[in-house]
Amino acid sequence: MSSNTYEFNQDAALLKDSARKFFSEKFPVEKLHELVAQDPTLGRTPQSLWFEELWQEIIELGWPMVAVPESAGGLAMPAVAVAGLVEEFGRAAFPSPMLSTLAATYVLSAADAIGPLEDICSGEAASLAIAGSKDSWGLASTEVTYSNGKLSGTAHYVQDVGKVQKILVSAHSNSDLQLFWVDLRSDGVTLDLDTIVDLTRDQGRVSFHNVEAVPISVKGLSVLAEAMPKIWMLVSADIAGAAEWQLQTTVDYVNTRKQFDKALGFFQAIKHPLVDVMIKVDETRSLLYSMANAVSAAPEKALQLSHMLKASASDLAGFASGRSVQSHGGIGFTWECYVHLYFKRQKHSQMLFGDATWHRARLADILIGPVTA
Amino acid sequence: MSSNTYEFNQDAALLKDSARKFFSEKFPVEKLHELVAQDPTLGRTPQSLWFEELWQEIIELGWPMVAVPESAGGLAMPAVAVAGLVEEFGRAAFPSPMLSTLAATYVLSAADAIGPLEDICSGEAASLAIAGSKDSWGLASTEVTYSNGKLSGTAHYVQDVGKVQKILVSAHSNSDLQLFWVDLRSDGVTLDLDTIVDLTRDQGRVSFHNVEAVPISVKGLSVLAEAMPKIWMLVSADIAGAAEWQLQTTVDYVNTRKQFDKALGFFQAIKHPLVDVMIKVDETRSLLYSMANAVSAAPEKALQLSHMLKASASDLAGFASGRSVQSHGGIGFTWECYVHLYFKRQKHSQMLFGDATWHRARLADILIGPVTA
Amino acid sequence: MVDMQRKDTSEQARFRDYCREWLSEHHPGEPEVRIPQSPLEIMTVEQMDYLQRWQKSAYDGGLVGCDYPVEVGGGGRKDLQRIANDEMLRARTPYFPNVIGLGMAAPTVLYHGQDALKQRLLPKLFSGEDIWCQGFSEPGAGSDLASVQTFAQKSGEKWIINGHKVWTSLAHFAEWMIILLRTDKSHKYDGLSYFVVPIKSALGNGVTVKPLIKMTGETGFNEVIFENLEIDDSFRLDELGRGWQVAMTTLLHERGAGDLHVPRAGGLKSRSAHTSNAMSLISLAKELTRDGKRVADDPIIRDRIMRCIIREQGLSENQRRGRVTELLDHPMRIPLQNKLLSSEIAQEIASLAIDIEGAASSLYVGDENAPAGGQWPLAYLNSYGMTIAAGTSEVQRNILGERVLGLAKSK
Amino acid sequence: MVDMQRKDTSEQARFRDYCREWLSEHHPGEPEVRIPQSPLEIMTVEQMDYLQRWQKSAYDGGLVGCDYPVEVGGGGRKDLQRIANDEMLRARTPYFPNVIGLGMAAPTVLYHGQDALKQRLLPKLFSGEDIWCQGFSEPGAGSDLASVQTFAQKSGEKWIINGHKVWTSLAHFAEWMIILLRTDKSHKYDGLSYFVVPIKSALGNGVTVKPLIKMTGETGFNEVIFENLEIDDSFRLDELGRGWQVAMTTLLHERGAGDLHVPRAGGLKSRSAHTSNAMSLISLAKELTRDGKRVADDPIIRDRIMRCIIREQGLSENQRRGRVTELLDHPMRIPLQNKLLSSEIAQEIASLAIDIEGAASSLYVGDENAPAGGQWPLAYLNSYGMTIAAGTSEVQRNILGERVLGLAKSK
Repeated sequence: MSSNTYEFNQDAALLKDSARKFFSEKFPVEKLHELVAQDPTLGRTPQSLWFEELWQEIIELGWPMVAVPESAGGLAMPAVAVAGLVEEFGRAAFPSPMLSTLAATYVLSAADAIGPLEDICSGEAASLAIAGSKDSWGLASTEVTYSNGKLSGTAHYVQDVGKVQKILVSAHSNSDLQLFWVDLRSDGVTLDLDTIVDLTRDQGRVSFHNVEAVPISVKGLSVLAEAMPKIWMLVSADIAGAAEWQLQTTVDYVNTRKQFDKALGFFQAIKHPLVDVMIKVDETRSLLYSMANAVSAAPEKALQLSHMLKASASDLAGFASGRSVQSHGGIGFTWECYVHLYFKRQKHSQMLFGDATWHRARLADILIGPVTA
Repeated sequence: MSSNTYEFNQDAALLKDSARKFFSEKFPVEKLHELVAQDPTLGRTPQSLWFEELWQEIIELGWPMVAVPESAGGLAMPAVAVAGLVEEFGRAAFPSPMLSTLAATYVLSAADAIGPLEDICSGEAASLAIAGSKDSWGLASTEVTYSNGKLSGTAHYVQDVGKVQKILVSAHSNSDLQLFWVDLRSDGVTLDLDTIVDLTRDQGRVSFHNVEAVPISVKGLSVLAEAMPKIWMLVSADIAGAAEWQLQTTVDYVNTRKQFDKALGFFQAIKHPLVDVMIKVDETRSLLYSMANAVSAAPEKALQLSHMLKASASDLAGFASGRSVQSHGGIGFTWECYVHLYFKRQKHSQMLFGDATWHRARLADILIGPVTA
Repeated sequence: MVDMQRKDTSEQARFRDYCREWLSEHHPGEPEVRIPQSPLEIMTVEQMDYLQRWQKSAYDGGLVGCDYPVEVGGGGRKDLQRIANDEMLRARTPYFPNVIGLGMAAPTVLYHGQDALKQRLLPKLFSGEDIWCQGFSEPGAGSDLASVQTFAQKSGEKWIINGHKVWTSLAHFAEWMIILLRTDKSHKYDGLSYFVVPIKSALGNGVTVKPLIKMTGETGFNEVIFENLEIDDSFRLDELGRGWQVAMTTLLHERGAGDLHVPRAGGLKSRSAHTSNAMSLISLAKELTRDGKRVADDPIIRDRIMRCIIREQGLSENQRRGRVTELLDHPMRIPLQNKLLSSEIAQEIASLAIDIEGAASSLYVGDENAPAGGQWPLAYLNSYGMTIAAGTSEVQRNILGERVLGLAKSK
Repeated sequence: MVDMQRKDTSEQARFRDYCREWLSEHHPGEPEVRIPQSPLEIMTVEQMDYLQRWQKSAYDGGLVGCDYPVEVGGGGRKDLQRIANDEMLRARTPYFPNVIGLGMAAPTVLYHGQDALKQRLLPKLFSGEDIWCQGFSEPGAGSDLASVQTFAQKSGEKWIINGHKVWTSLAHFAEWMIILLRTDKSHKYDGLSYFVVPIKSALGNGVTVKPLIKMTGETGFNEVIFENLEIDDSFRLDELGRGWQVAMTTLLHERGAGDLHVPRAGGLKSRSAHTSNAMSLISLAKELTRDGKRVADDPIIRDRIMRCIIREQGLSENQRRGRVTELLDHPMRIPLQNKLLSSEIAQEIASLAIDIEGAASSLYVGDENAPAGGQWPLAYLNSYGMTIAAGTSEVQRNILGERVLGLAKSK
């Protein structure tokens, strides 16, 4: 933690600012609702609903390659800049493969996988296929295996898989955990979308039936271990941005809505919990930039800060969501009100890549040391 | 749980009612403050401060032998009646060996120790000396040993030991944990009072140097296991009574004190937490009478209900105390205000014989089963 | 299970035996359709038909309305509804669909209606043939219920109603509505009057019912719009201008704090949906794994499940202590906690279930791999309906602080 | 440890080197007397002497007041106090006793006092020779500060003061008091004016200081009673009737939200008392055992310690982010959280420490067997002073909700 200012420089500020303007102009929340909430039917067939044209514009702006190293033709911006950008994706709850692609980028960078990184620079989106059906937060939870040069098995909880071309697969081999780069359109690959709560994302299972794949690394565990803190950072940034939206939207509502001849915000039962939401947003944001800065400035602190960060962010996601609906009262419980879109996205993010308790347990192993037998 | 009314009969109601009147007439809170709070000095030499004359009156009323079986000359009242009585001791925060004597009574009854029970009926007060310096909540935590017919070692956390004549000692022997009845004035017994936070109690260490003792039971563990649910009930009843005092005293204050031209109770930041205190008091009280009733009506449920009860009571003790001081503002932080007396008593009771987490862990072992390896 | 029977009077004991016998013959069996988590989410005619048939059968059997007078279609007995409820819970019957009728309309009509109206309305309410709904909330009147604006204009012996009610559960099935109307614009509280309104017969003719969709994707509540609906003055309950007092009777019973024991069945869902209580979290935690171990072995999850179980047990023991006057302080202290606590405990339970499920909590109803069929995320979303509807938790705490603790009014 | 130096300007870097060198020679060493947990609990003359000597030495060394103008006794430099504070923390020096003087009085006098007054008062404030206290609260004016009644009656060029202040920390040592007085009874806010008052010289002659005892048994704050105390009009800060605005300057700095960096030392206590931060809970939990295992192995305790550490880290990162304008929204959003969070985190930490200690938490300061010398129960009790004094947590949340989020005023 060497910098007072996180090295959040002009480029980073400019990037964040343009993303904010981009979404506020092109993707106001009404558009989000229109896009993902046409069909309220409980148990509806899962779909991947997004504005591909806007994603194309984003590709042209170069944002998906913001974290790709220069050696692979990327923009190589520091983690603080990426965090700032992703906050804006969260604030807009923008349905896209941005997080997944950035996550893949960090793994590919750790593996020094130039070819796949070039795919990303060429505009292909990617996602991580590293989770099994159970224990999905551990690094070795995959149920895919690699033998005789082929992948078999099923990867679970693959994020935004309906919007990507490539997946980064972890698979158990005889020796170790290995990583592969797979085109979703390859022979032997089948995709089943899950029916999920979150309307702003999709998620699915990818099954492999003797699939040929491009090997990326034979040291899967150490590559994933290097990348995960940055992946937790991404999800936390998304949560922070979405939570600030929840806060401001709710503040606007309680300033407008009157009961007992007073704006709802007059009542401390409404006011004080919203202050607590603000406090938690700030805690998460401060930890976010501190962690992002540590990636380059104090790498030895990055892991522990990333656990602090995701623990804080996961708690924030749950708390801000609950308060946003409750403070909106009956209106907040309806499909027509926008808060449920963020509520559901946040509940998804809260669990994604580890909930708060899980991250605190990892942090305790670092700061206290493992439990003695 | 067989009864809708807990068998809380007229006798029980009468007992509770007379205790309430007794304390409100003879021991208003001003008297408590005068008695225990003369000397505020931090780190003062520990003392046992109490009105022995009132305790003599209580002996004459027969309350200390309320739980002693008829076979030993006691009143043999059901646990619901005892719970009701102890609530009133808690409400008055009355410094006395009542809880300790009742606790000893339940252990002695489980051991069928007629002689010592008769001591209690004759007006002697007693306390449990069953805890070691560490792990003091387990049944076998004692650091006293019994060999060659003599007790040696030190018993810790002996409650109200400055006010009792007898102690019930658990000691490790070669075979098992055994129980003994010891007169504090015996040769080889030394008593050191602890400097404790709670001003309404005393607590101490009792050391044994080859002390001869009356054996009560060679099955110490099973006798203690039988008695402990009732002992947890006693502490919980005390907490419930004290918490109701905290609630009502704080309600009175916030109804009187004005800020911003409004009674403090107008503000939801004051009002809603007090409602939550009330809710927690009611949870504890309802579990209290349910558990007490189960002692006779559904003994197979008594253990799990007692863990629920003490967990609920311990949480209540901490929460009600915090809110009582905070809602009183600056006044509540002074030595002259009575709330700190209850605050300190409750923090003591919260930990006494197991905190909430400890009891929930025991409950989980019953309801979920032990953790699988 | 609580075994209530030891304290039965001999009349109650006989009735309990009768109920058991009747239920062993007339339990409607497993439903052929999916039954939602509560009657407020009934969406289809098939669901409603099945449930109405069951309520009718239970009414004919004498298990519904036993404590109401014979003249209004009741059983004319005393303190027997509780016995019937016990036994229906024990027998795991479905719930009754006419939940607003039984829980809110019936006591209000009984206490405030004229005899002719009672005799006309209550029998079909008990039998479930007439479903009831409640027209209280409006777009501008939520927590501040007394600010309702839907107006009834006197016109001879008739009233002309115009306005807009919201969150009206079951309105799409309802024959009747209990409604709080403004009859005088110059007084906030004293300008309110209380009526019953036949809405199904007026659909398209002064009444429009539009379904609202919940954040879960389910329907169940509605907007109800009144445009020049004409009703008779005989549909008024109690005096003109006493609407607020009548509404208090309704709300007390809604919050489980009324003196009439509401007919209630509903043990079925605890078997079918697995989302009813804290004990069901134990089996969920035993089925799922994390870091290679059963979630049920995680000490933090164990602790949190125990917290829920203790709260739930405490609430149920509250009911029991509520019957021992020697152990009560203020008479409304326990009853007014019911709604607040049951909704908040349900929310805490569902929230914990989601934490137990972890990543799998992303899977919703309809996903074949979702633990417990995705019912827990659904229950968590629905729990906000419970902490908001029928007086938000914030309003409940005001009521408790003001009416029970005597603190100054917050508004 | 945070290593700040990489971003130092060259002037800051030079000053940092100077501070390190100076401290290596002038660190006052371990105190010969017990130093309480915070300056607000200083009780004895011996404690005060030791701490005043240290502050004087640091002032003479140039480590106190470096960012204040030379004319008022400051160092006339810019953005160097932060460097000095860093280094004093690092060197684990004792804290400064004149905490109210440095934190509240100095910025207020600087911004609102006349030149002559500044030049007279500030040098001895910085050196610690003159201890300061704050006369804001009164028996009837706590959270509602603007309702103070202590009255200043104009009498020629003098003012006659009568009234009663409470919770006046350090008044028993103080030479001077900053005071909020009513000069006009007909306006609540505009009837207030702000003065500095020499109280030590008036003791027994218009001023009485009576110690109040805290719930811990410690003293440290006082009642101060004014009976016809006459002071000169030159002791007024800012215009007549502008007292409320001046008080805001004081409160902003008290809450850590002012723009002047307050001279602060105090690393010593983190070594001696072991009750300063969440990390110290780890060693406590490693020392103690429960059920035969280290408490530090209990997963629930581990989780709770991590919660505290994360909150504490978040608060410290807030300070850091507060210097990056691109990442801020409202300018007061982070500064106004400081007092609320630091007091509530301290309370949570102390509460957890008590749970870690278990039965041993019954043992208080003075008991030889008390873990950490009984400091944790003491810290827990004292934490309520922190969540109450200087604006209760409830008031802080109002301020944040109203000034930062723009919500309607709750009063």
